[in-house]
Amino acid sequence: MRQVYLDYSATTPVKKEVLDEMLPYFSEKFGNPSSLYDLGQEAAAGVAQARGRVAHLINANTNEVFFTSCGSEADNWAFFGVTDAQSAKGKHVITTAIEHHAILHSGEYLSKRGIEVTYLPVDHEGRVHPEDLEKAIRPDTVLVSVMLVNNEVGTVQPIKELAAIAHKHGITFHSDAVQGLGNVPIDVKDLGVDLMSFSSHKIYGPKGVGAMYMKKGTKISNYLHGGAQESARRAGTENTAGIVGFGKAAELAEQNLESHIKNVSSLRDYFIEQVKKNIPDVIVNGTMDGRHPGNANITFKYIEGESILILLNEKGIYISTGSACSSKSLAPSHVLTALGIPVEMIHGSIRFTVGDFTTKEDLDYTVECLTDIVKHLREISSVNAEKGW
Amino acid sequence: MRQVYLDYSATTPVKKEVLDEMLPYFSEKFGNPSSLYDLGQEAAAGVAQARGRVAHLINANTNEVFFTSCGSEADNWAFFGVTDAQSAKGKHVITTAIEHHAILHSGEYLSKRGIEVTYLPVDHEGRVHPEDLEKAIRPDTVLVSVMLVNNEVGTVQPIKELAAIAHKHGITFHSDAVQGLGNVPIDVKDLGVDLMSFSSHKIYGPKGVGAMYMKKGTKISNYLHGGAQESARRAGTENTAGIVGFGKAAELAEQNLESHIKNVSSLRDYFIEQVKKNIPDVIVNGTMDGRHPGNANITFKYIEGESILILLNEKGIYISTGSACSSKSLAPSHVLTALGIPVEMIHGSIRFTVGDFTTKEDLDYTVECLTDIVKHLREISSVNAEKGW
Amino acid sequence: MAMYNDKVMDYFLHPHNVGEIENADGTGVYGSPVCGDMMQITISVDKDTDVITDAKFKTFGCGSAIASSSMATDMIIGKTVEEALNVSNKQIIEELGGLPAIKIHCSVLADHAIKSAIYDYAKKNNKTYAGLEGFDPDADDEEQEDTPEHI
Amino acid sequence: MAMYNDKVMDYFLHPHNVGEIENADGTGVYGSPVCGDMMQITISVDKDTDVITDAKFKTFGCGSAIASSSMATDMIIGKTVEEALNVSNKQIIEELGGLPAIKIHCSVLADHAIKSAIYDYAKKNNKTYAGLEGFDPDADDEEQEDTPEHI
Ligand SMILES: Cc1ncc(COP(=O)(O)O)c(C=O)c1O
Ligand SMILES: Cc1ncc(COP(=O)(O)O)c(C=O)c1O
Repeated sequence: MRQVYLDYSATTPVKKEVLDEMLPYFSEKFGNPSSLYDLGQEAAAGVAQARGRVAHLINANTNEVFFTSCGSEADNWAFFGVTDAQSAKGKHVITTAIEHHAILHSGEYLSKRGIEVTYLPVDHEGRVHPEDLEKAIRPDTVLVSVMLVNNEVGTVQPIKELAAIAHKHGITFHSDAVQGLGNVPIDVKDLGVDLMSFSSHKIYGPKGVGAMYMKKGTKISNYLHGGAQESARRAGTENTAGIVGFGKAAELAEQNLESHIKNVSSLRDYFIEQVKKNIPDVIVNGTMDGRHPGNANITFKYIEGESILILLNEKGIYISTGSACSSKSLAPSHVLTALGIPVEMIHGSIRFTVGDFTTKEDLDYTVECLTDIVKHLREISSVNAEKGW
Repeated sequence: MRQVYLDYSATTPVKKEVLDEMLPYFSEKFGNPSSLYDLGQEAAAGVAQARGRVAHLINANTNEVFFTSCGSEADNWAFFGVTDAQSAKGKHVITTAIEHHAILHSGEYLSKRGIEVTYLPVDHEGRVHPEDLEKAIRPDTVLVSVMLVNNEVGTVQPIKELAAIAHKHGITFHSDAVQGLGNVPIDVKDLGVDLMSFSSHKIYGPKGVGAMYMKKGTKISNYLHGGAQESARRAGTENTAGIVGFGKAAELAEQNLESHIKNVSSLRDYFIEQVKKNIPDVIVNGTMDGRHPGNANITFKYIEGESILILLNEKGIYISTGSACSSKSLAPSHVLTALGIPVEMIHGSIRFTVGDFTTKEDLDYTVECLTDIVKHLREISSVNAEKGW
Repeated sequence: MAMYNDKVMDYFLHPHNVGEIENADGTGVYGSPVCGDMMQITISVDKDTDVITDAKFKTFGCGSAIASSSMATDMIIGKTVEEALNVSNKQIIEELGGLPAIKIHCSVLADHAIKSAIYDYAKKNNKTYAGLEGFDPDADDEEQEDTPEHI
Repeated sequence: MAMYNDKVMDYFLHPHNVGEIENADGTGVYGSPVCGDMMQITISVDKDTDVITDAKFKTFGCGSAIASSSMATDMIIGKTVEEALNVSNKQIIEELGGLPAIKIHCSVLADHAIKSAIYDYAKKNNKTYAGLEGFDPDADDEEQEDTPEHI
């Protein structure tokens, strides 16, 4: 059966060039990078090269990139590290209602321990308004954290403007760029961020590796304590093969950035067009203006997302949904909720993400299957276009 | 040139069987284990199998094993998670003077934030005395953390006895078993620990994966916040390939445990014997009774460890040293210091760790090189056996 | 789908009794699209014997909602009204061979929907049934006391 | 070894002037095994010209300590005593092409050891040198004002 992967925002396959570079680090160049002998320093060199590549992709200085175990860890680090290091200054953090759970749950944990967290709203297109940030800032605000690209609807936030506002008030600015890396141009110096989170497995690198950009001089405590790895900023024996893979993926992402954006967005646009043409009562969620190039978030009215997901799975098509049914918490997507989308519509929303291995044929096949599936489920459904909700 | 790796406590090469099981998870079974479709559930199944294997190795229930990014993270989790969750009970933690930095630096960080940490001493053989624990316990003690096997001198601590003492007082007991896994039999139920840390890269698995054994009911907060991975106890997209590798390594460790211990310890004993026979003025540090099977920690009097390390490196022999010179902090080994070894002797101490790929020929070659190197450095040295220190 | 067992998948992929009976003797609706699941059931009843001769469903909802609706209609066809009133969600789940724990409280609407349809039938035909005692079709939610926590 | 550059490695692997001059004109010792590095230097001096004709070292210590000891002896042989007194750790490190930052403060003992040896020579021969003014061979440590932080 044909397999069509349309969930590149969830994770990506490791590219062959990436795996090839990783392989020697498992059983040959297996030394501990902290070891002084050649076998260790050879591994350390691999890590150093990877650091350079990631730094180059985001226009950072090499010594401002710190590897972590995932994007979530970097997000946690930003929240816990800044609130700890700047606790004398204040106990207030500002973030948004549409952040990833790695941010939201860090905020929730801290808010039970004396930190106040303000969640900025977004408009119906998914955009944070700079005026809202300006209004939310208090004298005791120590951190503003706004994601670069949203993982569900793909909205790109005006980070440069938001960071400037934070800095005007002397506040540290963090951005979760896990979905942005490799999908939109990132120049940390131009954006003016102090901290930025990344994850390897979203850019055709291996899972289990992330990175934090930390501008020199940023007041932030360590989060993982122990050995002197990562310039004594993040303890734990380095995931050398994983880091090397992330580095290679970053290099490829830099080389391919333009063509990737062009190809992926034109496929995505084609897909949306075909869906609209073939299936009635669909709504595209989030703005199309300044959006993750591969993201299409579509509501299929009168039916429920998990059912769609299962039936597409039967056809070998892999997507994800904002439906409560398919989340472990049974809560519908907080992102779509924040966009003001009615809950009954959220249940029928599907996130498609196009990536580097997607073909037009994949999408034609998907639209064909989707058309049948939506029709079938609408026939079964107790609500429909005539009856309405 | 011959390459002789004698630093298996620093890290181990990934075994072929392990890498073979990992490979499909990079580019084929690359789905996100949180994804409901088959490609995701296939990855989830790999993680589940690995969890079962690690659990089996330590005689835990499968749902009591949680994957982390490294041993250090598990150690941090124990310290931060328990002191947070049990803060209402008290603010006192007991550990030992010979723990890994992942424990010591977590303790240090917490002790600047209102937690009091008591460090139990060890005797000159490297052993913690249960009476000392008994005496150190206070009504506000929330955590006792004692490592199972020391990473420098290999001493095995009487964990069962220590855990029983902690439990008598209703205190949570953690043990860092990073060096113990695969090297000594571990039965978490028999030992009676509540929490135990492990790391994949010490047992011929990949770097960047660790695990925490968490007995059901243990009062401990989460440490990495975000998605619902690891039964909502540890967020971050799973390092699937790494976890699968750890699982396979655990399976092999279980199968090979007896023969591994037998082979490695007999090689280690042979090595110590040969060193003593060929090189005057050497001291073996730590007890030989109840010790990591591969560990030999030897002081070469009148010379300094980094010099030995570099000259052995020139011969393709890889070892580590407790010398201040080769540590980034310039402090001599806190473990050897805690054993009461004079500092000038610590500077000349070398840790050799024998492992599964070590041969008798490797050791003969090492003794031969070592004999020459020690002789040469003693000739250069400003101190010697006649002059004394 | 690793999430559901084969039987659930079969009932979801090939649901029985889909649709709406025209001029049904009883119609029941339970749940709402806002909650994520909504089931409509229509029944035909032999007024003399009180036997349910046909039942059809329409469901907005996830896999378990559709599969359990389908199973429920199968289970009540051929039963008397009083027997049908005794069909519990627990029985439906057991017939399906189990559901993921998280799905049990949320997406199994059938017993309430069946009661509603029978309530409608009873009202139209001026009948009373012990099993309907105290039942309010518009009540928000009934406490599902005996739903097993894990299956 | 990635830690040290080729020149340092060369001086460490093949150290020049190892040993102890019998009946040396001056002997200096600096550091201690407890601190991790200890250097002994012995010199022969032409009493008429004050030229150092030979120098030998013995060092307990890490790679950088041995390499810098070796380099230091090379540098002072052929120099007058006054010139030798001007040899600084900074110059030794520069001659070696640099050392890791962390090694700079701890394992480069040579300038103090040279001064001590010359002090010994001066005392034995009743000589005074401007470069020795205020120098105390038993002082614990001298402030290394002009040591560069990173090389
Ligand atoms: C005793 C001990 N604990 C913890 C660790 C840390 O493990 P990891 O390197 O996986 O973070 C190590 C190894 O470095 C260790 O030897
Ligand atoms: C926006 C965003 N932030 C953070 C994360 C977490 O990254 P990771 O899975 O590497 O922990 C993700 C992906 O899951 C994401 O999409």
